[in-house]
Amino acid sequence: MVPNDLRPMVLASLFAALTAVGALIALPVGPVPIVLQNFFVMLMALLLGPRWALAGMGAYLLAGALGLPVFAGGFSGLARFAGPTGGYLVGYLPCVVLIGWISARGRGHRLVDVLAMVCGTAALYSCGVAWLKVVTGMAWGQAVAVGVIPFLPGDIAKIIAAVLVINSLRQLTAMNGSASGPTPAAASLLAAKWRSHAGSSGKQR
Amino acid sequence: MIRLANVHFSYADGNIGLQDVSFGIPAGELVVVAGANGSGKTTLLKHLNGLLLPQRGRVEVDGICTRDDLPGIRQRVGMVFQHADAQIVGETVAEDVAFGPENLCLPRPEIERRVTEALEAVSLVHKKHQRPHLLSGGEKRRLTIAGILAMQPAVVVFDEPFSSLDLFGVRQVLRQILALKASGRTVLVTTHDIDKIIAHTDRVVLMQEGRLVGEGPPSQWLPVVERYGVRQPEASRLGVAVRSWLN
Amino acid sequence: MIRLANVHFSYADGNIGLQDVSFGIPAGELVVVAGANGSGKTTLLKHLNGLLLPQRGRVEVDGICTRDDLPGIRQRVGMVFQHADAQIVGETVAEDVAFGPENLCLPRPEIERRVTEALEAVSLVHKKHQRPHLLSGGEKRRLTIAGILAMQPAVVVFDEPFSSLDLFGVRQVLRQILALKASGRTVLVTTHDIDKIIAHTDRVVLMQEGRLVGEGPPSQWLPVVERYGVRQPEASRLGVAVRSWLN
Amino acid sequence: MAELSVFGYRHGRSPAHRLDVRCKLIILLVLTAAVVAAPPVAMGPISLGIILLWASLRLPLRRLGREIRLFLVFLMAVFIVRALSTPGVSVVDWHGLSVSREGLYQGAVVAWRLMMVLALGLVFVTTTRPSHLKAAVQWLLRPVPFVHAPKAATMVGLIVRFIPVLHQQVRETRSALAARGGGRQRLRLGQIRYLVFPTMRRVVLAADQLALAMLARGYQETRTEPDLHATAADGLALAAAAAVLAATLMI
Ligand SMILES: Nc1ncnc2c1ncn2[C@@H]1O[C@H](COP(=O)(O)OP(=O)(O)OP(=O)(O)O)[C@@H](O)[C@H]1O
Ligand SMILES: Nc1ncnc2c1ncn2[C@@H]1O[C@H](COP(=O)(O)OP(=O)(O)OP(=O)(O)O)[C@@H](O)[C@H]1O
Ligand SMILES: O=C(O)CCCC[C@@H]1SC[C@@H]2NC(=O)N[C@@H]21
Ligand SMILES: [Mg+2]
Ligand SMILES: [Mg+2]
Repeated sequence: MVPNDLRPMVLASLFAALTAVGALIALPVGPVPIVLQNFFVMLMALLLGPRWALAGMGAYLLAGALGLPVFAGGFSGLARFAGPTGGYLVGYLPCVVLIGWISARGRGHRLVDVLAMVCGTAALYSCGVAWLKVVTGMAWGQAVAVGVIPFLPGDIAKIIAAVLVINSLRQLTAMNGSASGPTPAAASLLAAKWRSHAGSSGKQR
Repeated sequence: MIRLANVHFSYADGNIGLQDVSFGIPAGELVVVAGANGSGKTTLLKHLNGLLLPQRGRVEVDGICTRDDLPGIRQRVGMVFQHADAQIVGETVAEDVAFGPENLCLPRPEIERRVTEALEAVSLVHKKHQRPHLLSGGEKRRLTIAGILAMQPAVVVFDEPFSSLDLFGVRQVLRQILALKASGRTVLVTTHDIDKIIAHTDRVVLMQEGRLVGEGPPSQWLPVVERYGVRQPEASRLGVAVRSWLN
Repeated sequence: MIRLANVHFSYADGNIGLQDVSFGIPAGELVVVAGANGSGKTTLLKHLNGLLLPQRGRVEVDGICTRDDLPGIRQRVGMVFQHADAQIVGETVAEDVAFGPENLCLPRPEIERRVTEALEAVSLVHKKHQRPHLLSGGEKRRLTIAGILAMQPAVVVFDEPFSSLDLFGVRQVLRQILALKASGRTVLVTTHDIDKIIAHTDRVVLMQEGRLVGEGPPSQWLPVVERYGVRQPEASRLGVAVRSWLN
Repeated sequence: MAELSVFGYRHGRSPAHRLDVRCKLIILLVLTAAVVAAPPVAMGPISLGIILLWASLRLPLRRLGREIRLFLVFLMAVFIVRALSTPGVSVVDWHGLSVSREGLYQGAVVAWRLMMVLALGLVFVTTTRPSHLKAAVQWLLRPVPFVHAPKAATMVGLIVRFIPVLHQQVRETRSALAARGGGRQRLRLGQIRYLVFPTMRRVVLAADQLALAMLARGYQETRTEPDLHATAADGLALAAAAAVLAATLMI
């Protein structure tokens, strides 16, 4: 009834869409491709916090499961979860929760953000590699060799890029866009108004 | 009937949006809101349907204060934003138009009826199942108008409805605006090119730096609009010149 | 000197961009490219600096074919896009203006010099260190112009430079355009409101559905532009009316 | 696929278009399971069925091929990896890399399965109106605890809506960069930020605007529910799909 979370919801959907766009840019280097996908996943978690990032990722996975081509290389469908990258897909959920939770403690401190992303990525790799091992029957060493090592340089670069962009994005969303909407104060006032009237006039229809 | 009384609003970063703005608009009028960039036109429009709430003063539409009944205000006042792309919600044309009525929790058959009606009004029925982002600029603009028509508001507010439209597009939008007026609705339009609509205008509202600096019939204000960053229509300029020769 | 010969272009999804377009523009002219929405104006401009390459035919600027020397063409032809936000890339005003010269691999002091010069030309020096997204609409537009000036192109191409600017903004942009012309550059401008610039125009290029349908001095084409979705300036309409009374 | 233009709903009246979306979703799951579980012998008839389904949709195949080329490259990679890595009777031996017969066979089967899974997914998305897709999400999630089904449905809808816009904006920024001599040849790694920063800023602002526009149209979480009704034909189709799955599992 209270659409005060409309804005984070739209932003979470936006980042899910960005994730999908980043997934199209895929470099096949074995069973698991190098993608831009997780860059946007990390940004989403940093910007929106654990709750909304989780919702965004959930919507993303759902969209993919329903057959929209949002996974790496334009794949889609439930079968993708059973494939070699299924662990990474599911692993995005703990990944964003961790990143969002840790970075929220740092209040925009860059080192904390980096730490958050390192932890989140570690969680992502753990899920990813474990499932990769199950699916392909590789040994641990082999699974790490194709499921972690090729991505390290890229993912370090993504973490650096994310930490460079994130504060200006935070500023932008905190201001709620210099050219558009209500200020946070006005927005919350607005939400309060909705809340008080949702019960009466909003619901009758 | 729209009434603003001593409305003040400033943005979080200290930018002044509106300062002590008061005026009234009788129902059924076509009003042009003009002024330089940053003079507060968009801020003013956003107050009319409660997207922004005044920090001081009050905004009333048909006697309802925007602070008291937001859903009611939103239904009564429709707003067409400047950038069509930014306000298309649906993934097909028909779904986008249905968004408003769905929020009003209308029954499905009624929604269907309104969607068809609105699309007919803007001649987009044949594109019903198309994806909005494939429409042309003018079609997108008409789609956003249909989205508002389907909510059957009493007041419709347009922010720069003519921008980047060609002559045909401008005429189509203008036709929509005049049709709304003919059906008794109050219409407010902001634009930098007032010559496109001035012939049909009942009232001009002039803004400058968040203040209301002029309000009244076009003939009264047109001769001085350039002072406020608004281009005076050639015809008006010519009229003034002719009058000064005659005197 | 710009020369297009039998240029054809269609987009990947089959939309026709340009069909058999041929014309020439002598150096130093101010040209207005007009036509309805979707008539191919933007597509035409993008061909001039090699953002799009013709599928058939050729585009030449100062004798260089866009197919042969892209970096050379990009340096020679500057393009100011319609949406300022899409082309402001720097984190500060100065950094944004430096982007072009940096791509030309100029030495740092020369870049600094050009940045200052360009910012002076558009009166934005005092905002040098500001973040671009905090600028007003008119300032952003001027910033994008400065970004092009710093590359010192021989031809400058503007896509809808007046859209959503107030009278003061329009005048400032117009002043920039006229200064470019005065310094001997060729300038092409697309706009739906040709009355804002027509008084200074040497040549009109009229487009319709990707075809060139008219080219020549304004006086020749203004009386018929409405057929092609372009609003005829009031003054021109009046002129035509007066002439017909006299005959 | 970059444009999601073939992917996505296409208006039509084929049988697949007319199915109730909930049944269609279940059928999709059942058939996907059948494709994944089917032994190679059963792949023939199943594939034939899927191809016939495809033919009934009359999609522009050439454009489709172009749009899924990345996917095809992927399939090739999967095929090659399998061919090289599966031990067995060697067919080609080249500098220590050996392609085995088993590898070729397995690679082909796996690639074909993936192709068929994609094809099924495509049938679903091209024949399902986005509003029905959202309705399906809502229906599917209703029993799930802690998830607000209508909100989730709205989010999936927004994702679909955002993707083409994002592509458009990336394209615009890229051509603005190219116009000033950046872009393709010259977009050095350090200049990626020139693409990322402004694009991110624009899309975030656009999202803000969208939220505002939704509010202006009275956005509420309780909205008119999508209406869905299943008919006898839906039940029949469901039974048929179940039969296919049962048959494949039996073989
Ligand atoms: N979201 C925002 N945050 C902070 N300041 C804002 C915001 N939106 C507008 N402003 C400022 O409020 C003032 C009025 O802006 P508004 O957008 O109402 O002007 P406008 O008359 O619509 O201008 P334009 O003709 O350019 O559309 C300006 O100074 C502007 O910079
Ligand atoms: N990126 C694109 N992909 C496919 N088709 C396009 C693309 N850009 C433009 N078109 C199509 O090419 C034609 C010419 O478009 P163009 O943008 O050049 O028109 P225009 O004259 O600039 O229109 P406007 O006045 O609306 O800016 C139109 O039919 C348009 O739909
Ligand atoms: O199928 C998918 O969509 C998931 C692909 C996961 C790729 C992982 S994410 C972390 C790591 N870094 C990369 O660049 N790729 C892998
Ligand atoms: Mg405005
Ligand atoms: Mg254009």
